[in-house]
Amino acid sequence: MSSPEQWTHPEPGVGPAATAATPTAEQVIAGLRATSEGGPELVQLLTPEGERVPDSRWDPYVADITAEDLRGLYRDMVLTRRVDREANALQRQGQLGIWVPLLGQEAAQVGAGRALKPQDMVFPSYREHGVAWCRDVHPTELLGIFRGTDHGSWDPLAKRFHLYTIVIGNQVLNAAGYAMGQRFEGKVGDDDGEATMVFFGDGATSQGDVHEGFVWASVYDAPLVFFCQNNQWAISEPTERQSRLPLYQRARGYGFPGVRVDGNDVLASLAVSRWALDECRHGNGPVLIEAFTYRMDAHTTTDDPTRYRLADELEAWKLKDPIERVRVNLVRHENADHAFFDEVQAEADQLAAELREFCVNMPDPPKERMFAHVYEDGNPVLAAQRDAYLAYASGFEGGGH
Amino acid sequence: MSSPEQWTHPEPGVGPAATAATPTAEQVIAGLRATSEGGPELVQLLTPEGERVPDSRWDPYVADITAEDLRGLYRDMVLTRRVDREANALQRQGQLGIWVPLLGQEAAQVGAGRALKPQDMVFPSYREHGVAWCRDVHPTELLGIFRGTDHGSWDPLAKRFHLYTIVIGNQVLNAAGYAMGQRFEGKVGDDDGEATMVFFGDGATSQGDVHEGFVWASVYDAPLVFFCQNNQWAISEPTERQSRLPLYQRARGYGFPGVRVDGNDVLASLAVSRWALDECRHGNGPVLIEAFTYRMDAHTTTDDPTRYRLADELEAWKLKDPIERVRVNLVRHENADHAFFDEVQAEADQLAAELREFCVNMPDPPKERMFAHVYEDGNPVLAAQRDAYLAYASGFEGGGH
Amino acid sequence: MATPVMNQAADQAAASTRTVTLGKSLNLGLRAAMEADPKVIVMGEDVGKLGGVFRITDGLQKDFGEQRVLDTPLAESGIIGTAVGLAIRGFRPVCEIQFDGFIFPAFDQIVSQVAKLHYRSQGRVTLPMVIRVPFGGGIGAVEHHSESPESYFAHTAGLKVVSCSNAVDAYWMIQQAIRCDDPVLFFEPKRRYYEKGELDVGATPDPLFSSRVLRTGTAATLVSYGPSVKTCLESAAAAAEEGTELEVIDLRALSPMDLTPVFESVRKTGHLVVVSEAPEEASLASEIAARVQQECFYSLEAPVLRVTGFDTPYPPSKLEEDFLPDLDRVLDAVDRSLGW
Amino acid sequence: MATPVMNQAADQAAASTRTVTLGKSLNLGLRAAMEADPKVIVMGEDVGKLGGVFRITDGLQKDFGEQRVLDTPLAESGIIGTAVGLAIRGFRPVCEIQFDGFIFPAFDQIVSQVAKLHYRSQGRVTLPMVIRVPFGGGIGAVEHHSESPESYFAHTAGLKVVSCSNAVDAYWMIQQAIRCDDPVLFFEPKRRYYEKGELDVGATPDPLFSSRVLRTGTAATLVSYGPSVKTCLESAAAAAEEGTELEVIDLRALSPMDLTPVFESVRKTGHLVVVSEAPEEASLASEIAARVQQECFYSLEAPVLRVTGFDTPYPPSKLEEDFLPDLDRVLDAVDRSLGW
Ligand SMILES: Cc1ncc(C[n+]2csc(CCOP(=O)(O)OP(=O)(O)O)c2C)c(N)n1
Ligand SMILES: Cc1ncc(C[n+]2csc(CCOP(=O)(O)OP(=O)(O)O)c2C)c(N)n1
Ligand SMILES: [Mg+2]
Ligand SMILES: [Mg+2]
Repeated sequence: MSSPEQWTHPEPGVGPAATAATPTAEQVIAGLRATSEGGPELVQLLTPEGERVPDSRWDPYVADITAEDLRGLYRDMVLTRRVDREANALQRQGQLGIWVPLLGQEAAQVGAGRALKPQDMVFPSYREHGVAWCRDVHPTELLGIFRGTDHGSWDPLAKRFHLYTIVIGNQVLNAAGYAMGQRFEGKVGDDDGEATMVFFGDGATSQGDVHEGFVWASVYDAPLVFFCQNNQWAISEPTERQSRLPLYQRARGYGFPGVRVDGNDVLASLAVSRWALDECRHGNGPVLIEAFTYRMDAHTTTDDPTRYRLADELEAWKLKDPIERVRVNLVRHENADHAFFDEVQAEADQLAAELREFCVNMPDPPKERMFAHVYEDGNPVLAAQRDAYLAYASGFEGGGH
Repeated sequence: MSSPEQWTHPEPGVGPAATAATPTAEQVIAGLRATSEGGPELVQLLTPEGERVPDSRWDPYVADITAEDLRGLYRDMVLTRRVDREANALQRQGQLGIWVPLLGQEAAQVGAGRALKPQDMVFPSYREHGVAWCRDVHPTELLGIFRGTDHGSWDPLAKRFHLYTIVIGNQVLNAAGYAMGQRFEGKVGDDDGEATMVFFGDGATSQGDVHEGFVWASVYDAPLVFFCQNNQWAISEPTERQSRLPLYQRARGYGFPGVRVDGNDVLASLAVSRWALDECRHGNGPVLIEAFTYRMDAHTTTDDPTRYRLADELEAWKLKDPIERVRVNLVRHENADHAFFDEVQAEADQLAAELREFCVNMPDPPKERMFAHVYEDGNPVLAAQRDAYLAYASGFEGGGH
Repeated sequence: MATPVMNQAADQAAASTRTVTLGKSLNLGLRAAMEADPKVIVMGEDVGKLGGVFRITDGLQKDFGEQRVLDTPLAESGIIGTAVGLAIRGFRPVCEIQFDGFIFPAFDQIVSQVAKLHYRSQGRVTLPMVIRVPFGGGIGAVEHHSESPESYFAHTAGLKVVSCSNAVDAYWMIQQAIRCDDPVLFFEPKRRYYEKGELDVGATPDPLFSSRVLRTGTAATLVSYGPSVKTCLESAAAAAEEGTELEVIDLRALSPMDLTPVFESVRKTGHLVVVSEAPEEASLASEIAARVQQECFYSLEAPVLRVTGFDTPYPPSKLEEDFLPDLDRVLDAVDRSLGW
Repeated sequence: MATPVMNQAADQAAASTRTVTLGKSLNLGLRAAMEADPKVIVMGEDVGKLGGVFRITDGLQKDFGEQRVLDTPLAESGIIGTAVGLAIRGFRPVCEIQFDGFIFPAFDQIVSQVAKLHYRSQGRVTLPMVIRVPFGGGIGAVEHHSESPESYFAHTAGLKVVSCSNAVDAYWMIQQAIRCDDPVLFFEPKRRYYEKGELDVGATPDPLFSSRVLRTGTAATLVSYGPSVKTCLESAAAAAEEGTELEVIDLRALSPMDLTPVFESVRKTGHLVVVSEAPEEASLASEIAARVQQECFYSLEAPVLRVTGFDTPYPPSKLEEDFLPDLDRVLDAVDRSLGW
């Protein structure tokens, strides 16, 4: 019957049409592997065991990374994870309404985040706490969304990091438009060119908006890096529910390159992201990156993954932990000592304490916020509604209502 | 610089990333050719000059076609065109509000239409008059839509030919669902299996719904043939505005086959459609067919193509006329004589006269039709609205209002 | 008309009666519908193994299989668009939209196909499909998870729209919606999923498209639907303590609306307050006001007043108590009406 | 308030005055806006070489180039979604939706992003974008080409919605909408594209968000917008011949509405008829009725009556004369109001 290669690389006239009506066991396995394992095309520079594997194509993109830089990436990941765990705990303690953990996706995000240049623009989904970190959005600035005091409190233009987008896929089109604008303004074409990076998940690839983003970006040669974090689950649905093929291959149908990178390998993520951003800033965009990773925690704090996946899977992925492999590498090459690790740990604890402190002291938003900034140029009907309500509500002041 | 092959077949690690910021002339030409010419992968069994070209892969699918069958296909195309031209004229004479011509697309549609088996289901777009013909929807049944008396007057379930769909892309998802149903009911898996065919244009490929249709059909192994008539224009926009690549290659990213067929070659269209439907009815769906053709008339009778395309283009395509090549072939092989052609001509004139007669005598719809069938189970609020209006309107009877 | 099933059930306390939450009641209703008709299928994001994020479809995939309970790809237009095709094929799809704010990617399919296909085909094609939407706020959620989009659908001819407000209705209404040959938007008051009721599965339900007087009164009328019905009942209880008897009507059917009991009530009370979480402008509340002022012009002693969400996007959840109509705002409106 | 610009222009007949159709006037207004601000870009299907199916963008690509007038791929969510990104980048996109019925694929981007981004970002991100929509029936078109979807957008907080009714307003309003820092849905009465007016490009326009009394009268008030305004003016002229003086108000701004002149008028006439092509249920007409009955409770001598499209899908075009409010239906409603 069909080999995995045929199954995952159908071309006209080659191999079977697709899956058979009743697929063979072999086909099923090939299919699952295709969507849920790396395969030969997975870019990896650092193995789960912390070994640096040479790669003639991708090494040049991280040739400048010094031991200090690697320590920096390690620190970014540790702090990101610490923030994530602390926020998760804050939710458990009732300080946040919900939290969206990134546990396991630190390398994908920090690799991408550190590949960005200041002039680049980012459109995140809702789980990009690691990218936020790299864009100097302070972790405390993320809390309002999850505590219910605001819908995003950083300045998206100043940070060049758009607000989190919750409606799956929407931000992909917004990013395509932004990148078109970069091109229209002539900000593309050389080393100092601008690029845009947009983040979305494996599940998101099914949305029409993501497709339209692919169409627009390719037709307008937009300097846009599509960064798909395939964490293998869309809440309870595995990637097979979204695609027969590995997701990076989606790009084939549009005429731009797609690359699959080990999303638990911060060096590989950095290398591939730098390459992709470079292509874009020189005008060769768009590019699709599929960062193959794993969501080691629940979808959100309200999710119960034991209902849909086996504990084994998680255990297997713990062995591929993105932080651990960098630590091993640093230790093995004596590029970091105990003091360094202790320092980072201390810094993480400090940051966590700061986050907690900030969180528990967050004031409730004033009632006026409900009515503020609905319009830029004002709206007399709404203003009347506001005035009436605030006058009414002031009658309750002092007493609870 | 990059060769056309690289440009149109980008794979990870092969060739340039995509188009350059300022594409070279060579790239532009390659790009245009990629989206607007056949290329080596175009399936053609009958040249524009009427010569039958052997093709080891596709010949088996038309091996049973006798001279009589070929005359039948010729007749289908001539009658379809005659209906199209008559309806166009009826619009010019004020008998129809608008008409959507299929001139030039007869072979694509008749080839596909005659590949269908009775048990198959069809979801057309709005230009599929040739497919309608093959599904025994009488041309007079199409008129109501364009005269404004109804939104479709045939029985879509009895004819297994859904209503025309005007909102670009919608029908692709509806078809995917229908095909899923065929599969869920176990009607797929052998020679007598059922399949569904859905028609859409080159422009439609940009719509999110079409993408989602690709996702659903592939994930559910639906017996669905996506039949894209690439007539090279979406009103005034050439196919380059929708895609960098030939459209049949879109299927690559989803893991099912895509084939490009000469849409002006009725034999090739028949062969490829039969193969595709066969794959589907045996459970190997979905399949994408791109029928490469040309809209030889305006988008609709309200369109003015001289504003956006050169007359030369049309002249070039007249030489590739889908009907002419069959006529030449029939004559050359002495498979048809004058009497046959005269007969078909007479039949066409007769059909046109019937269409005209029917059209000019179509009664205006009764006022009640406005309120009928909004709901199956009734709606008392609407019923009251209807009763009040009909009572009011009856006051004007006799006098015009 | 309209005997309150709730009270009936409570009164009987028969063997067939059990205490269930609104969410569980929907689950039982779905199960009953699937047992009754093999053409009923459930589809949506995470409705299978997970049983839906609110567990409304819990256990259904296990018992009915993967071809009747479909974990679909993540795209709402795809869910609704393929459900249309399945319905044409003869299935009765029940689609779950995970949260109110995620129905918009499917808006085109709903407005252009779901609502129009029966009309376009002159009745030859029926679309017996249900679109379930957990809606409304009050659960402390992030953006896009607390919307009240029902007015968009009420404004769309060709759709039917209903909303249950309690556990007992939930059980019957979901089954009635599934049996309806027209497409039905089924709005579920998510913040009431855990409210309990006494369900008697042997009872005879009211017709689906009927409103119901839940409490009689003479001073003023409150009309509402979905999550705000409970708010109105609480307001009426509070008012009663001060000697003001309010009549409370649960609309249940949002399109078409059964306003006859409302007209009757207003003719008696002369005062009407409409309560809904949705923004006010061009809403169902506006429609009720427009129709009541027309039908009861000479009976109204004050204008119809609306207590609704504000014309802002749904606010951060720490402010939702201000956004959502509560007992105080309802009674304030009653006072204003009585004092007009 | 609100000096009628139309009459002003007609009176002056200055050198700068010319006779233009509504469509041409929009074209001139777009051109003026593009000349005034290099950040203004036009995008949509067929807006470039073809100049749009109604030729509203005729000649703009030729003069401003392909980077300011974009023939986009065929997908409305893509058009609006990328326009959002372009607006974030600092452009002022003017998107054309080819026909009313094709705005629905973009509904999600409009409701979830266009309407909310300014609010979500606490005012840090502004979205100065215009979505032009030729709307309404009366042109004998096929399905999906005659819809009146404005109520959906009026119900959506965060959007502004306007509609011009005549050639002179068209020129000013499109420019004002483009200058507005909020997203504006701009509804163009397609069946009035060929109606002419006397345009004085040197005149000073009324503010965008203001309604306008087009004709004064004392017997009853007609309020309308877009294509039905002309119907109302004709109705008023006919009524005047029979001695009944109707006041006619063109709403112009649909959200936020400037109802002050309407309230004033109703206080004077005591009778109000709202005229709109859109289906009635949960519509802008409902909103006007709801607000007027509240504001003018003691002035109304009859309920507010609505003359609208019916709650059916838009019918086959041979029936559209029955669907669309016409002079007779308007005057019938006036009669019913006066005889209440
Ligand atoms: C349009 C839309 N539909 C549904 C949801 C509910 N939802 C939130 S996250 C999610 C799964 C997303 O999966 P994926 O794209 O893989 O991203 P991940 O959460 O795994 O990072 C769903 C269904 C949503 N936010 N938006
Ligand atoms: C959603 C939607 N947007 C816009 C239109 C208006 N429109 C009708 S046909 C058409 C072009 C379609 O091009 P294509 O898909 O290539 O099909 P063709 O007409 O060439 O057969 C457009 C833009 C529409 N019908 N539906
Ligand atoms: Mg995921
Ligand atoms: Mg085309």
